[in-house]
Amino acid sequence: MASRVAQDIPDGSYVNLGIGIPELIAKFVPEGREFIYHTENGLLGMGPSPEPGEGEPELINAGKRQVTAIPGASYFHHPDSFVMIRGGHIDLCVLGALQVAQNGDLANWSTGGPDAIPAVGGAMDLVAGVKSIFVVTQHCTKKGAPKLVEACTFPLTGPAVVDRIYTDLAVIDVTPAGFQLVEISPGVTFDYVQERTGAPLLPIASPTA
Amino acid sequence: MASRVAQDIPDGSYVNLGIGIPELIAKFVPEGREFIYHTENGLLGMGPSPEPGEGEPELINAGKRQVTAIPGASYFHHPDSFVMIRGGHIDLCVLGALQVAQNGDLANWSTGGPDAIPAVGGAMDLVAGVKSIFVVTQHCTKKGAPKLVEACTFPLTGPAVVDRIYTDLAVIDVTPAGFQLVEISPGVTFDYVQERTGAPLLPIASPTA
Amino acid sequence: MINKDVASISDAVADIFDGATVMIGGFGEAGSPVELIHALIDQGAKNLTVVNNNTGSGEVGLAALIKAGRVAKMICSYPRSMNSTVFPELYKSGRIELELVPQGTLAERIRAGGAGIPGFYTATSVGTPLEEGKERKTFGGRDYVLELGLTADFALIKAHRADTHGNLIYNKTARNFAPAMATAAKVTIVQTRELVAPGGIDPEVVITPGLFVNRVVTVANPAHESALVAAGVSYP
Amino acid sequence: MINKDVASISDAVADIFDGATVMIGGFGEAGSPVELIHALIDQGAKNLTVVNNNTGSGEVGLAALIKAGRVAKMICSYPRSMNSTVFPELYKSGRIELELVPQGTLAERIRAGGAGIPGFYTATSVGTPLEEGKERKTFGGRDYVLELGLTADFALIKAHRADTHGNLIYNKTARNFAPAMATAAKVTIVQTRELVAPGGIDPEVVITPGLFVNRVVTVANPAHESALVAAGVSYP
Repeated sequence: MASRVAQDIPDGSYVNLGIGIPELIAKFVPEGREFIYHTENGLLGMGPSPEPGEGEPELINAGKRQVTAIPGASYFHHPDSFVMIRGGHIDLCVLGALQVAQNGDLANWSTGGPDAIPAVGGAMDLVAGVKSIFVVTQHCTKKGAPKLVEACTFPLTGPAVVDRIYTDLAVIDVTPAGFQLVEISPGVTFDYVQERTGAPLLPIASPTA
Repeated sequence: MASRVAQDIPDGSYVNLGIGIPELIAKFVPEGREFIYHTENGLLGMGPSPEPGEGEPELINAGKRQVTAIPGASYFHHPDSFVMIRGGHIDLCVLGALQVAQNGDLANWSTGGPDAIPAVGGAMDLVAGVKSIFVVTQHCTKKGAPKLVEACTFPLTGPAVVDRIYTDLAVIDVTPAGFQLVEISPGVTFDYVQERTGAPLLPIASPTA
Repeated sequence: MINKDVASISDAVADIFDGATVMIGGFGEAGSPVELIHALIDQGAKNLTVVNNNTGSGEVGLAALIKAGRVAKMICSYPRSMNSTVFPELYKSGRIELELVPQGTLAERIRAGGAGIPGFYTATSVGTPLEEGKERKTFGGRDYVLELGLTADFALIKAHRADTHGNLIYNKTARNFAPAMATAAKVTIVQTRELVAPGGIDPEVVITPGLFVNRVVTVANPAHESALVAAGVSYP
Repeated sequence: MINKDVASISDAVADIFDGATVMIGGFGEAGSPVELIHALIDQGAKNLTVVNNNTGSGEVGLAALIKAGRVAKMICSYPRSMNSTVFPELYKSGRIELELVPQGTLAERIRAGGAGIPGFYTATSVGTPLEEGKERKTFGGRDYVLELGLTADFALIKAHRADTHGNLIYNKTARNFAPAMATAAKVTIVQTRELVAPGGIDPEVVITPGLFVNRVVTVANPAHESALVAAGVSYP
């Protein structure tokens, strides 16, 4: 999924990658393109993980893992970092999800359970401010429940914010008409994906239609 | 007047000096004290004027005159400079005045005339944000009209903002009861000052009263 | 690949359109991007709204742009200077509009515009004529007015050093409004004394990170307004 | 004369009072002023409201302060960590209050507090449970919520180098919340790796100007949380 997402990122994009699968995208920059990675804790121009033993506790990413800085990087404080995010200066953010609704509502910070420790981090800022929001997620939960739904039952991270979803089964756009199938994984059928999706899927238009 | 003001500035103060007479105060730092001067165009730690021929067009003060920077100075951009001013981090500002009212209202940016080009600069920010506001001014206008008045007739820079006034005739505090005479210039009488003041002056309390 | 270097100053300003809002860096002459402004005069765009702290000096730079009749409206804090009659004459004859904004409010409105903040409250201007038309709100017993974020189509700014990613540093008090304007404009155009490869500026000292910058053009020996005025230059 | 150097770390935190609001710099372990926090634990102030992005790790630094029962309320964006059960246990048993704030809103609220801005509007949290209790306002057809400036009695932050005027620079991503917190607290207390005379930091690269700083104490070799946690340290 991570390499598939990377194919859709235009050259020269400023990109914020969420924690988890989204972090892997940095390994798949297509030939001839250059992306600049932003991490909201104060670094633009984030590079790959350091070699073992060469990391620094004061050079970390939003997931609190040690990283490096590329030539042309810059450090800044939190208010300035969120000027970038909330002012619409980051082109693309790739996030994980608990649920995505057919209108683009995203829930990815809390199951709302009475025992859960609520923790939001920068997710609400990212979905409110970044130009395009991609979601990368397994199509269903570990128990088999659809994560793409008619309406989110978990607390929202933001309303109508998701542009495109990449799952293990398909690539799906959020459109005014609902979930639009864009691409299907090899060996998977439309019906197979639809059965595992909690809202109607619009089929891929045939090229000659 | 400028040297008299300097006597009242505590050691270690962060000070913003308005254009004109207030600028002169920097020449009169009392022995054993250290003041740090802020100029709102982006320098904390402003030093004296450069030697002739040694100035730089990109190192100027709010009056657009060339200045220098002391060891321990810092440069910053305009929003950060006004964080200092509007966030209450500057201890003292010394400004000129067109009129000061007995409740501390200050008018110093416009006569309100139909032909005047209105120009406010940072004056309204300074009076709204700096902890103490001192005014340095001639007691009367060139035409002999009082500048210390019951109520300002010119457009306000800020309401109830002035703490103390230094004129060629006296030092006067703005108190809840009105203008309180603090000090009178040598050879000047109370009546002489009162005649040239547009609102009642409270006399200096006798030390044994 | 990312390279924001633009070969010519005329290319850098080519797409500034009639009616555009243009933020121009500088406080007095410090930080004024004189060469970019002159290129804009040559380019011909008119009916501009210009955001700058002042209105220029002499008949060069911003004052020359105003004199050429290209500016319909100025948004500024201090439209007076000791050595320019350009703005006052147009203003008194009603040929240019003025939105007067306190300097700190102007700076904060530009920052807010760049930060996605549509409005904020400030004590500045409360109880003065500049409060007119603004919403008032009380916080903790004190009155504040609502001020709106300010954005622009273009920003023209002057840097001391840039890299090809658009990272910038400035020189002394020439920094002033430029970093905020770079965040608040859709297209930020920079003239720089020096252009270096990525890595040529320490990441710890970058003032404007490259994502706020669209174009960088090198002007190795920029003119200072005061020198041009002293030499009696009137542009063009 | 101006000299903000304080000889001992216990002197630096001596006047932090019961019930104080204390901003503590750091994002995860980067920038966490571990030695100042430990001095605060030794000092004994209780019933504190603490502002930090997180809630600490292991049983050192901020987590140790919480474990010692000194914190009545946390204002933070992400009170979870992979290696600390201190906050979750207190929270689930109702012994600590939590005000959850989105990270960018937290940063901007602190900046606003330091800038004299009592409130600002943001799109963040609109349409989510964290919007509850906030005023909504529409600008340009989009909804925003009103967020309030945040100030504190004290800030505890960690610098890389300081001068005796209080000017500061930081190290890499250890900068994070510290510059804003320094502006928003009545008393800002800094631990620095290195203390130099005025002039020892280039005026162009100062991140926190001295007027925001009250006290500087030198901690030449500060501990990193991760190293303490790996060594099994539990403070005190």
